[in-house]
Amino acid sequence: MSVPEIREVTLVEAVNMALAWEMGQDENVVVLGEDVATNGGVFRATVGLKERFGFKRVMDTPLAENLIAGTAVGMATQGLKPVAEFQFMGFIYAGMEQIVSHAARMRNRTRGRLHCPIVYRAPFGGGIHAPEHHSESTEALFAHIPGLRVVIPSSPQRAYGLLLAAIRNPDPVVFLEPKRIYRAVTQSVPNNGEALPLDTCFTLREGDDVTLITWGACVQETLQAATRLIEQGVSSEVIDVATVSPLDRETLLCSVAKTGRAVIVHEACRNGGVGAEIAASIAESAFLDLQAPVVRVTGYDTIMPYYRNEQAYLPQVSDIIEAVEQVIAL
Amino acid sequence: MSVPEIREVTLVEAVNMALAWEMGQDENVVVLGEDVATNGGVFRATVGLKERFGFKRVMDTPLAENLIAGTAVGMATQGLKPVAEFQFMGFIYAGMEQIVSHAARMRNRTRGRLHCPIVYRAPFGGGIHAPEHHSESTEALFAHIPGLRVVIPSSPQRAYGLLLAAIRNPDPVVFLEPKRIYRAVTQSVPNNGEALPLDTCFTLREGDDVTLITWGACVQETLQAATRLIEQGVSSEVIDVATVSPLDRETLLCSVAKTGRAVIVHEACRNGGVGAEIAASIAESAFLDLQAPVVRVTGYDTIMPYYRNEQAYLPQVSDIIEAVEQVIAL
Amino acid sequence: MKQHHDFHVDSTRYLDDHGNALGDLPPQAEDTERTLAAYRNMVLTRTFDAKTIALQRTGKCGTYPSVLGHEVIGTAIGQSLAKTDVFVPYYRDQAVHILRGATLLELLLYWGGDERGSAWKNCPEDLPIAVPIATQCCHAVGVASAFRIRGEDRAVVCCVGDGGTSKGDFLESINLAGAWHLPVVFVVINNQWAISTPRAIQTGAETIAQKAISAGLPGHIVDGNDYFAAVEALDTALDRARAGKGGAVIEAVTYRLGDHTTADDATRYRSAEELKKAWEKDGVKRLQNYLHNTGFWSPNKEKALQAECKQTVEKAVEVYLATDPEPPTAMLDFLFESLPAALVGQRERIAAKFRGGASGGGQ
Amino acid sequence: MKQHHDFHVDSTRYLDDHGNALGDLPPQAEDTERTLAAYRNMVLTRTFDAKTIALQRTGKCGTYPSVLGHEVIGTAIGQSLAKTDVFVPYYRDQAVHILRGATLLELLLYWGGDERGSAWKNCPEDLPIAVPIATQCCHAVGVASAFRIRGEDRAVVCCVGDGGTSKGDFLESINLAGAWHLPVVFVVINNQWAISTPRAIQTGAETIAQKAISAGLPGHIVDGNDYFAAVEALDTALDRARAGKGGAVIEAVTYRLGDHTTADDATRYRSAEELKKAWEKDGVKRLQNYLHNTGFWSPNKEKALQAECKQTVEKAVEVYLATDPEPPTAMLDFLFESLPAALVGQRERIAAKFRGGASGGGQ
Ligand SMILES: Cc1ncc(C[n+]2csc(CCOP(=O)(O)OP(=O)(O)O)c2C)c(N)n1
Ligand SMILES: Cc1ncc(C[n+]2csc(CCOP(=O)(O)OP(=O)(O)O)c2C)c(N)n1
Ligand SMILES: [Mg+2]
Ligand SMILES: [Mg+2]
Repeated sequence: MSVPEIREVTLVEAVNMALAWEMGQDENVVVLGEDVATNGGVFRATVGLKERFGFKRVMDTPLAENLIAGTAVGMATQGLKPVAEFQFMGFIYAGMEQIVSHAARMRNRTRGRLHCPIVYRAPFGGGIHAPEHHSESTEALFAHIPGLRVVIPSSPQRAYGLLLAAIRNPDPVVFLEPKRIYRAVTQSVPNNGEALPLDTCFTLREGDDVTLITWGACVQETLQAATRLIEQGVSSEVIDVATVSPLDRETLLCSVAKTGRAVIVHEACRNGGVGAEIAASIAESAFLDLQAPVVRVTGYDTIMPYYRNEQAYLPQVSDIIEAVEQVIAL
Repeated sequence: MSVPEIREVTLVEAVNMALAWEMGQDENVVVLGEDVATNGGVFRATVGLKERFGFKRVMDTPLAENLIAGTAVGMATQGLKPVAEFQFMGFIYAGMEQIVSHAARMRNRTRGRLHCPIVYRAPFGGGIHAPEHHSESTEALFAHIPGLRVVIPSSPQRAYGLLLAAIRNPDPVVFLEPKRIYRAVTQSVPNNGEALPLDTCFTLREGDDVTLITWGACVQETLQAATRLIEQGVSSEVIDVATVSPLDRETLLCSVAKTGRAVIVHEACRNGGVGAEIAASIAESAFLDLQAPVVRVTGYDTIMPYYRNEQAYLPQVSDIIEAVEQVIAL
Repeated sequence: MKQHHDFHVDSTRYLDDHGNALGDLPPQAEDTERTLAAYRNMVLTRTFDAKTIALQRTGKCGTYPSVLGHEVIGTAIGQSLAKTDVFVPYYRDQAVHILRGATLLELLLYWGGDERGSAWKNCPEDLPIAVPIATQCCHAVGVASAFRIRGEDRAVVCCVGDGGTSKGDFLESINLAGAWHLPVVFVVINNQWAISTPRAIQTGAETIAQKAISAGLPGHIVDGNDYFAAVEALDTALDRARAGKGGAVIEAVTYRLGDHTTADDATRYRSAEELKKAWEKDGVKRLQNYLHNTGFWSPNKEKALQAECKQTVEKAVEVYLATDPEPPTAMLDFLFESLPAALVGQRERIAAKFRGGASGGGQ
Repeated sequence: MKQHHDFHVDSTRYLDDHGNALGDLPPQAEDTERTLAAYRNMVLTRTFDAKTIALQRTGKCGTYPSVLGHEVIGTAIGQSLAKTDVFVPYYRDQAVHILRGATLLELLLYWGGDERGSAWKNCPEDLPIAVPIATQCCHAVGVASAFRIRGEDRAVVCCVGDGGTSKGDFLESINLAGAWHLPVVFVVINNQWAISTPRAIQTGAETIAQKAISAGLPGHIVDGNDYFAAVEALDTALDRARAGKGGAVIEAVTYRLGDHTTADDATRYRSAEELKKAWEKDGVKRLQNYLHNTGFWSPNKEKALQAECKQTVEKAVEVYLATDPEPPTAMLDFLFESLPAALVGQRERIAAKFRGGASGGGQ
C-alpha cells in the first residue's frame, strides 16, 4: 500500500493517518473501542485499520467504557501500546476509575516496574447538533490528575504530530479531538512519522498587545478574532496550549511578559476549567508584568444546551474581541 | 429516645447526629452504601441508624459504587432523599458517570420535572496512614461539574449544620468529610436541627494583612499558622470556603479588598485544584486591590505517597507561614 | 464428590412469521380491543418514525434513532405497564412513550434539540430518555427500591439494548434487583446490533436472558416481534413484581430494521440479505396478518388507520415546527432549584446579550 | 411454543473437614512433593500474617488485611500458575505472591506504606496489589488479550473477592473473556464476607460461580479449604486456557477467619459461633491431618517447619524495620518516565526542603 508523501487532510483524517503510520511501524500498537474495527469508528477515525492490520490489532469491544479503559491498562503492562477510543467524551466517565486509579498510577505504584503507554482518544466539545452528552469538554478533570497527559490538537498537522507523540509516549495520554473541527479545514500533512513535542504550547501568531491563549476548536474563533483585531489596530499573540497537562507555563509567561495582557478562551465551563489554572499561574508568576487582569472567555457554568441553543453557549469571535477590548482599555 | 440538647462531639459524630436528626424528621431521608447499616460505616458515621430507623431506610448495598450512585438517582426521582456513602473518596470514580451525567443533570434535562435531592458523602483527604487510594482530595473534579454542589465541613458544628442543609437541599450535593480531622477536636453542637447556609464562606478569624483561604482538614493548619503569624505581627483573616461550589466569591473578594493579599491553602494537587479557580477569580476581580500575587500552598502535583512519606506531601503550618511571609514582603 | 447446580431460561413464541398461531394462544389474545389498540400504536409509532427521519434529512430535526423493528415489544411494554408503574427507558422506546402519554410534540422537541421534550406532563414519574448506555438500569432499581421502601405495589420496567447488557450498570442493577427482591422487570431489546457491533461480538453467552442467572433472577426469551409472546411475558413478570415476588429479565429478540441513527449508514457493516430476512419477521405486519386472518381487520380499516396516524403525526409536526426555541437564559434556569448567587451574573450576561440581538456566545 | 436452555455449574470436594478422603483423589494427590511444598507455603503465609498483624498493633505497619483462611486456595493458585503466566491479584493474596516470588520484605514494605513494596523483582509481569475492588479484573483480560494477540500459550489468574463480584468490573471482564475466548481464569475468593456485608446481601444468586453463565464461561465451585479440589480445578482451568480453549470462573468457598483488616472489628457484625464453625473447616489444619494420616507428616516435622517459617519471617521483618523510607523526592520520580519540565521546580522544592531538615510539607 503506497502512501503519498504529503496529503491534504482534515483533522480526523490526520488522526487516521497517524494511527496507520504508527501501527505500520510498531506492531505493539493496537486499537480498541466500540465500532472501531468493521465500522472504522463513528467518525471514521479508524477506518481502514482493521483491513490493513487485522482483527487482532483492531478490536471492536463489547459496550463498556470501564472495560475498555481497564483492558488497555492490562494490555499496556504487557508492552502493548493500546489506543483506546471513547466514542464521545461524554461517555468517558464510566472509564474514570480505571484512568485515574490505574493508568495514571501504575508506574508510580510499581516504582517503574510496569507502566501504561496508553492513548485514550475521545472526540470532545459541542456544536455538532448531536443529542445530550455529545458535547462534553471536561478536559479539566483529567488535567487535575497527576500521571496523565492531556493533549488536544487543533489542526490536521498537530493532530498527526501530537497523536504520534502520544502513542510513542511511555505514559498515559488523554487525547481529546475537537470534533466540531474534525472536517472544518484541510491542511497539507506530510505522512513522514514525525511527532511533535508533548511539552510545549504552539504559538500560532505573534503579536505585541495581548496574548490570546486557547486550545481545541476555539483556536478557530480565536484566530478569527485576532485577524479582526488587527483592523482595530490590536496585535494579538495567539497560543494553542495543545498540551493542557503538564502545562508549558514558560511559553505562556514569556508571551505575557511581552504583551502584558492575557485573554484565555475555552469552551468548557469557566468554573474550575483549565483556564483557571492558566489564569492563576499567570497572575501569580507575571504579577508585575500584567497591565490588566487576565480575562477568561468561556462557556457558562451550566450543562451545554441541546442543539437549538448550543450556539448561545459557545464562545463566539465577538466575545473574544469584546474581552480583548476590555483588557486593552485598562 | 431522648437526645441531649447540646453534645460535645467530634466531626464524625456530628455527621451521625445530623443524619439521625433528619431521618427522624423526614421519612424520605434514607441512607445507603457499603457497610453503612449493620456495621454503622467503617468510620462509624452511620452507627445506630439501622437500629433506629430500620433496614428499609438504612441499606447495606452490594459492593458497587456506580450502582450506589445511580440507585440514589432513581430513588431521588421518587421523592426520597438518599444519603449515599462512598467508603472513601478514592472509590468515588466508579460512580462518576452517574453523578456527572445523571444526578447533576436530571433537573435540567427534565426542565424541573424530576430532580435529585441526593447527598453523596465521602471521607476525603490524606494523613491517616491508610493504603493507596485512601487519601484522595479531588474535590476539584466535582466543583467543575455544573449542577453539583460541593460542600466540605471542617468542624463538628459545620459538619452538623452543613449536612442538614445538604440533605434538605433539593439538588445533589457532594459532601466531603475531612477524615484526618474526623476525631481531631470536639465541639459543642446543639442538636436542634438548625442548618447552615450552603452559599457562603465562613470567616473564622478576622484580620487585616492577609486573607488565608482554605477548607477541609487544612483549616486546622491554617488557623495554627494564623496564630503563629500574630506573633510576627501579621494579622490574618481566615476563611473556610466550605461550599466549594457554587463558590461564594463575594466574601473572598470583600476580604481581599480589605487585606490586599491572599494565600490559598489546600491539600489537593495544585494543578487545576479549586485553588486555581479562587486565585483566578481574585486576580481578575480584585486586580487593583492586590498588593501581591495570590499564592497557593498545596500538595504537589503527584500521587499522594503511601504513608511513610505522606507528611512530606501534606501542606504544613510552616509552609503557610512561609507563603504569608512571601506575600507580605511584597 | 461432585454436585450439580442447574439453571435454565425458557423462550416463548406464539405466532409464526406470517401471523399464524403455532398452537394455543395465551389468554391475552382474547382481548381483541387490546390487540387492536396495540396494532394502532405500532402503526402510529412507525408513522411517527418515518416522518421524523424525513425531518432530520431536511435539517429540521437532530440526530434521531429509528424505532423500526421495536414497535411490537415497545407496545407490549406500554400496555402491560399500569399508569402507576414507572417506565425507565433507553433511547429507542418511542412506542412505549406514546402509550405512556408523552406527546408526539414532546418527542419531536427532544430529538429536535429542545430540553422541553422531556417535560412529559402526562407521565411525570417516568424517567427521561437515557443517552449514556445502560445507566438507566441503576435508576430503575432506585425507583423500585423506593416502591419497596414505601410498601407500594407498583413496578418498574427498564429497557436496555443488547449492547447495553455488556455494561456494568445493567449487570450491577440486575444483581441488586435479585439481592433486594425488587419489583423491576428489565427488558433487553436484543435487536442484534449495537451500532456496527453484532450480538455475537457483544458476549459469548448463548442467550442474553441467561445473564439473569448471574443475579438469581428468572430469565425469559420472547420473540420480540410476536405481540402475544411479548404481552404475556410482560403481564406475567409485572404481576409477579407488583405482588412482591421479585424482578425478572426478559430478552426480546428482534431486529433493528433501520440504521442505528440518522448519522449512521448500516450498509457499511451488514448485508442486504440479512436485512431482508429480518423484514420477513416484521412483527407489525405479522400482527396485521393475524388480525386479518382472525377477521378483525380489513384493507379499509388499514387505510383509515394509516390516514389517521398520518394526520396525528402531521399535526404534531406542525406545532413542533412552529415552536420557538427556549430563550437562552433557560440554560441556567433549571440547573438548580433556584439560581445560586454565583450564577446571577452569568444569567444577566446571557439576557443582555440576547436582548442585544446576539445569535450566540459564551461569557 | 416454549424452548428450554439449560445451564449448570458443578462443585467439587475431595477431603472432609478432618482431612479424610471422601472418595478417589485427583491425580494431583500423587505428587507428594508438591503437596508438601503447598503445606509449607500455607504455614509460611500464616506465620507471616500473624507477625504482620503484630507489627501493625505496635505501630510498625499500616492497615493490613489478614490472609487467614485464604492460604489453601492461594497456594493452589500459586502452584498451578506457570512462571510465564501472569497473576493479577486483589489485596488478600499473600499466599500467591510468596509462591510467585514477591519477597516477604516487599510485602512488608507495601503494607508498611512504602511504594517499593510493589517493585517485585522476581515476578515482574504480575500486576501489583489492587486496592479498588474488582478493577483488576479488567487488567486481567487486558493481559490475556495481549497473550492472544501475540499468539502466546500463557494464561492469567485473576483473584477477586465475593464482594468484588457485584462490581461491574468483574462482570464486564468475564463477559469479555467469554466474547474473546481469552486465556484467563477468574478465581472468586468467596470468604462469605465483604467487610461487614455477608454473602447473602451481596447477591441473590444461589452460587457465585453461576455468574460465569452470564458470560458464556464455565463456572466451577470448589471447596477453597480443600487443597486437592483447588489444585485440580486450577490445573484443569489453566491447562484449558493455555491450550486456547478459553477462560473460566472458579468460586473458591472459604471463610475470612480474621477481621477484615487491622482497622476492623468483626465481632461487631458476626457471631462467635459462626467463626468457630468456620475454624472447623480450616484448610491448613485439614491438609496437615491428611499428610499425617497418609504418613507424610509428624509432630517433629511440624515443629521444624514452624521454626523455619518463623525464622524466615523474622529475618524479613528485621530488614524491613531497618529500611529507611524513600527520599521524599521519590514522589515525583516515578510519575512519568522522565520528569516533565512543569514539575522540575516542585522536585527542587522538595529536595531543598528535606535537605533543610523539614519533616513534612507541601508546596
Ligand atoms: C456509555 C455509552 N457509550 C457509548 C455510547 C454511544 N452509543 C450510542 S448507541 C450505542 C449502541 C447501543 O446498542 P444497543 O444497546 O444494542 O441498543 P440499540 O441502539 O441497538 O437499540 C452506542 C455505542 C453511548 N450512548 N453511551
Ligand atoms: C471500589 C472500592 N470500594 C470500596 C472499597 C473498600 N473496601 C475494601 S475491602 C472491601 C470489601 C471487599 O470484600 P470482598 O471482595 O469479599 O473481599 P475480602 O475483603 O472479603 O477478601 C471494601 C468495601 C474498595 N477498596 N474499593
Ligand atoms: Mg442493539
Ligand atoms: Mg469476601
